[in-house]
Amino acid sequence: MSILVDGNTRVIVQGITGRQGTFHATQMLEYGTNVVGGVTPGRGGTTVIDKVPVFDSVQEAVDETGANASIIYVPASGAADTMLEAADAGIPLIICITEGVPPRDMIGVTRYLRERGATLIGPNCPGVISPGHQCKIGIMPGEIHRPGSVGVVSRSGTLTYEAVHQLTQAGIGQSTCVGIGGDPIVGTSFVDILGLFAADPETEAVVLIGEIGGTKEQEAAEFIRAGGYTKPLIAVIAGQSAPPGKRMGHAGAIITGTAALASEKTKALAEVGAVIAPTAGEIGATASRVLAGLSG
Amino acid sequence: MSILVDGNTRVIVQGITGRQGTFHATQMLEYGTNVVGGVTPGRGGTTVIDKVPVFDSVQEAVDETGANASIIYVPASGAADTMLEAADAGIPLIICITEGVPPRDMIGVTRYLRERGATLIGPNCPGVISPGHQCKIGIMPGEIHRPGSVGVVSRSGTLTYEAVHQLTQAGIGQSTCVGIGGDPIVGTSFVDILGLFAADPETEAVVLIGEIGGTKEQEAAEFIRAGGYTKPLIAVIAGQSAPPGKRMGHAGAIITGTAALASEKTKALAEVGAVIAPTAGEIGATASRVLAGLSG
Amino acid sequence: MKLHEYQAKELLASYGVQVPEGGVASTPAEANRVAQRLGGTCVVKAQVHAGGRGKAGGIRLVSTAQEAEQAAAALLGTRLVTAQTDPDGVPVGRVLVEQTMEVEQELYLGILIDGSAGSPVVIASRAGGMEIEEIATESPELILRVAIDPVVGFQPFQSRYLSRAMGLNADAAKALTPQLTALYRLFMDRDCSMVEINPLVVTKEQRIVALDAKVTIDDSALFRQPAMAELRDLSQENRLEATALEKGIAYVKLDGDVGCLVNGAGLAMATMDIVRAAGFDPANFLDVGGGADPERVAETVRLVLEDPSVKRILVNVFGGIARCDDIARGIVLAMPKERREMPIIVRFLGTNKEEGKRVLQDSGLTIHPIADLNEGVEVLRRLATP
Amino acid sequence: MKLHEYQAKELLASYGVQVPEGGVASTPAEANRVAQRLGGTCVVKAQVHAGGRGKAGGIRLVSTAQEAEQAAAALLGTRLVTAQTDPDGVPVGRVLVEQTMEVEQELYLGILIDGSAGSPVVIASRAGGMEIEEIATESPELILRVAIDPVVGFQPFQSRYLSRAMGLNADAAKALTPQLTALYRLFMDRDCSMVEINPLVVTKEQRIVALDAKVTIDDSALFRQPAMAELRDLSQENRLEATALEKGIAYVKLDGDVGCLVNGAGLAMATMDIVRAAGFDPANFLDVGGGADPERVAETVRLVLEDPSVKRILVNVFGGIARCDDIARGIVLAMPKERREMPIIVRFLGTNKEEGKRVLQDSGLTIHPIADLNEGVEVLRRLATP
Repeated sequence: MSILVDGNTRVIVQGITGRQGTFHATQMLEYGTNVVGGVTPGRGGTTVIDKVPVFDSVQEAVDETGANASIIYVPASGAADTMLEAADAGIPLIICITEGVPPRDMIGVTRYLRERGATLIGPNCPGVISPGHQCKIGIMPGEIHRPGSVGVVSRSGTLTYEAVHQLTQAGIGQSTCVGIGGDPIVGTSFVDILGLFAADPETEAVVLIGEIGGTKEQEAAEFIRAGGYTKPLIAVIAGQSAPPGKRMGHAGAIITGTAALASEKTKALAEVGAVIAPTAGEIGATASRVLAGLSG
Repeated sequence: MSILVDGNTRVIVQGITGRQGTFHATQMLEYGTNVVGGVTPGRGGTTVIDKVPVFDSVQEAVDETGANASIIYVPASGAADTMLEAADAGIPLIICITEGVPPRDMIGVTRYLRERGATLIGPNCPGVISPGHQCKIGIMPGEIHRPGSVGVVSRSGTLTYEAVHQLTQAGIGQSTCVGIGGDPIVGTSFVDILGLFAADPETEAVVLIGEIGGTKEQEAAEFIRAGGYTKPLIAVIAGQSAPPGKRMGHAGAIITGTAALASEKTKALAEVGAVIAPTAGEIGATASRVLAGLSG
Repeated sequence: MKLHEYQAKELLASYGVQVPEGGVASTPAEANRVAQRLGGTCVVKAQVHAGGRGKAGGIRLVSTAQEAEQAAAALLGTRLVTAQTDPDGVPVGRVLVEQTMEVEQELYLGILIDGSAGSPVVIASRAGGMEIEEIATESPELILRVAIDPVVGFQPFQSRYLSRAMGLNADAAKALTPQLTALYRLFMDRDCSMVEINPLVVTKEQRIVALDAKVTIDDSALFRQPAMAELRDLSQENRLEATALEKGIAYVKLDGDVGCLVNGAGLAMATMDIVRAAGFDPANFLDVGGGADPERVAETVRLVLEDPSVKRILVNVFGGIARCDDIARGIVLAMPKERREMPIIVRFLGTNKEEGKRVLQDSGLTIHPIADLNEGVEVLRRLATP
Repeated sequence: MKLHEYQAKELLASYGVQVPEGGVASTPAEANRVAQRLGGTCVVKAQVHAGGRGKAGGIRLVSTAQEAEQAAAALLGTRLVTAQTDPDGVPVGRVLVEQTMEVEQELYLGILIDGSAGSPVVIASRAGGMEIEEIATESPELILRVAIDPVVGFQPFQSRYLSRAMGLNADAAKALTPQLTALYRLFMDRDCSMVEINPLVVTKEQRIVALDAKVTIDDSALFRQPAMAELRDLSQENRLEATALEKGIAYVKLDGDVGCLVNGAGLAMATMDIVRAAGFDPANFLDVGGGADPERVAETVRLVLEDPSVKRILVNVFGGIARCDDIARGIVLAMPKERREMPIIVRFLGTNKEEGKRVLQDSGLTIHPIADLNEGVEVLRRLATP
């Protein structure tokens, strides 16, 4: 089993004729993802990567291919428009890889998508992969994943790969891995994804990868405290050594004062029973220990 | 029985210290409405009409009085703010009497209220009255109403009074009378109210009073056609003699072309079984005939 | 409140919408100067608040500045009668002198508020140049509607959809997006009830240009649009209607002789319907409004009395937020001594109706109280047959 | 991107927010002229991108134009060191000379984006003058938060709530609403990530005035805020960080000697955490970003090399949207011949990792390939103990 994607997921790639779009569409196809089309305005009627049809609009792509998921690789200035177009065309799962989307745009996008019942993953995220369904909608290196029963959810991109790599090295497969994105406003939160993993019978445990800034990890802890998620949780928070007051890439520490610190997040999650990996180098080992405890 | 209001309705009056606010709050109290407070910023701590406490904010009024309905009498320039304040404070039923609220404001207000689960009646409406519960939240002359089982819903103000007057003269009492308001954007539609009347066991029939402009009457007809409302309906459409292209007060005929004509609306409603009163002078007589048919 | 074409185009240009080069002129000499600047060949357009200018001779194509001056002289100071005006037309106080352009495609574009959706909507069609009502009747399939979400505003993907559906080529499609985005921003910023560009043209160079422009500002928002309110040109409106508008009264001049004084637009229309169904003709639509006090009612009554066709007055007031006694006092205030004989048929119901009746009975005016509208029709008949 | 106080105040004023009268000066003589215009008594404020100016002597109260000139002379051209700057401080290129005012109440006001709510939020407190972190620690109950709905924007009822909760009197409360409304409009129009007015004061005359102003424009939106982008003052930023910023690279200078070249902010932070847990100190935080091509990677590497403290480099790249071969080629492009001996510890995983490894192995640089981060720590130790 899995969350968000499964064997019926039919994916279109918005921005498929761009450098990144073509490259990653190819990688997704090679992984086994059912990429049914692409969208680049003005390029409708052509094909790319030998056989993938390109459409001028998402609506046309949906009408022709029955797509039910979209992945977005367009420049930041056009990303909001692209997400809105996907939702307007009725796509229920929209994954936006683009980084640098202005937060003001995301204020409107998240509301628009919510009102239309669309789930947005990202922006500024690596995407979603379910190894058991050979469905990869994102930019993660597919070969590091193995089918299994541990869910992964993360605000980070490459740190997620690190975690997955360690899990696989330790013989632990993944049900679904979700990068929710590192921007201040993203479509889907830890809480949303934990809720989905809680309801997925074949996910036995979850690895949560947080980082400094914001309060999303504390919200996850609150959700667990309220009983929304009761399976084992392994957590790691990046940025323990980051000097306060400096903005480390996408991590913003302004709003919430001390709550944004790694130590506060670690504490909040440990209090509700999460097992904390001391550094990102020990995610695999920590997960092995937790899972051994389960089967033991 | 009734819709929207009942014996548990506790009303606050926003703008209670203004000329209209004080006058109509007095009238409501005299009718028997449970007016529990009023709101005028800067006048908190005082009382009006002998005993009604005035608060600085809706939140304070709700906290102190347990109000669950609000009626708004403030100038148009402040009406949007006032409706939003009521919804923000958790008031589930907001009735806005004010006319001349700019449509651009209503775009935001209707969304804000919908997201918070608040029902808005109006703006530019006479309000809601349920004679059986002695609950009048509005500006309609209370004495013309009688308890009974006919619902009234109308885009017009004074034409509603005319209709109610005729019903009462004909010995027909009302369950609830709702003026949804004549502005282009209002909180509640004919469809919404017909849905409520459909579910109200003690409403046996409904009088619907439409007018030229827009397509709200056609939407009501669609709703009936789809089975959303199946009780007898008596309808009258004002503006049959209005010359096209001229704006008659609040009626706007631009968007929808011929659909805005009285004849089109009459036709749409007649097609789904509504009994049409030929002029507003014959509403009472038409209703009598329909109800006689029911009991006969 | 309607803007003139030249005002609308100045507003459009300030938002970055492309309009033809040109200038407004209120004298033939000014028109000459603008035409010279434009190189002679140009179009001279009468500035009036009415459609159908072309067929009525209000739009003239000229090829020299001299001709432009003559065309302006022929238009300025006259009254233009079009299919949409009263028989006496509307005065031409200004002409707009504009460059002509080579047009490849004519589109229709409108933005308005869709009441049912509670949001703005863009209406577009490839059948530009025709009136929208005409398109709606003849080829409704050519009318495109795009609802705008107020949080995110008009979006490029919506523009691309319209371009595809209207058959624009890639260059024109690219040019359309910023123009529509700017028009939407203008619509919202300025509290418009309508922006209509017909035609919006694609030029030979694949530019998108607003060849005509109608902008209507929502009257209810004029309090916060002072710059727009200043653009009002009362000369373009029926004198009585303009006076009414200035006083905030909803009044429409009609052809009959029964002056109607009603509160509420719905009841006013219903009253007109009944009057007409009985074979009489209302002199006006009039809604005295909700919170009318005696002085305002008096102004309203004076408005009705100013119309020389009015032979009798029908008052139909169902007091709610309006009170019958206020209305009665207003009538007494307004009616000049020399017209005390004019019959006033009065029906009061609702708030303070008894006091209202008493005020009128004590006033010395010629009052015919009635209990319902059918009785009103009877009184009208009795008065009409001496 | 931070604005200077004087830039922020000019922006505020253009939106109708009240700020003290004053003017900016880049010479003592200019400061004198501004002070004369203000009548002598005024405050001279060093314009630097750092808090804590007051305690560091960067804000001087003077009572004559002569004194203002002297204060300006003492500040201009120096580097101001505050609790928030590097030890070598930031250069003072301009001073803001402003009228003083009689303050009755000092408030805190901030607007930012609440990521969890997905909307802007207004933070306010009656404890103005203190840093918000200080208020949060000492009297969290004095911090008020008001979420703003993006469709309707900031509303008067929210201002009334804040006024009541902060204990403002009726006049001040009335004055607050238009000021907050304007600040919110500015925040949205200009793609701000933060607007902070501390203190926002109530004057003796019950005016509301922004006595200080910090405005930060979201870097990701600078492409559509050209007027704001022009206000950037790179002199205020760490030179390497400023260069990085200009190139769109997320780089933060730190104190150690291990240059870190990592893709992804999360992995970069995690890598720093591991380096430090092993007893070493990273020289920088650096995210090479997602879609880096070789030329951009090369620029990034040059940035790391420009820091003289860097003794060795740790490359940790998990290819995703970034490809290991692009990163490898960028490293080869950037490394000057004379520094080929600098040890580069490299871990490549993911997209095109094999090709990346091959590129480096063939380059002639001093490459230490590692399989995981623990092995990287071992190599660091080995290199550190000769």
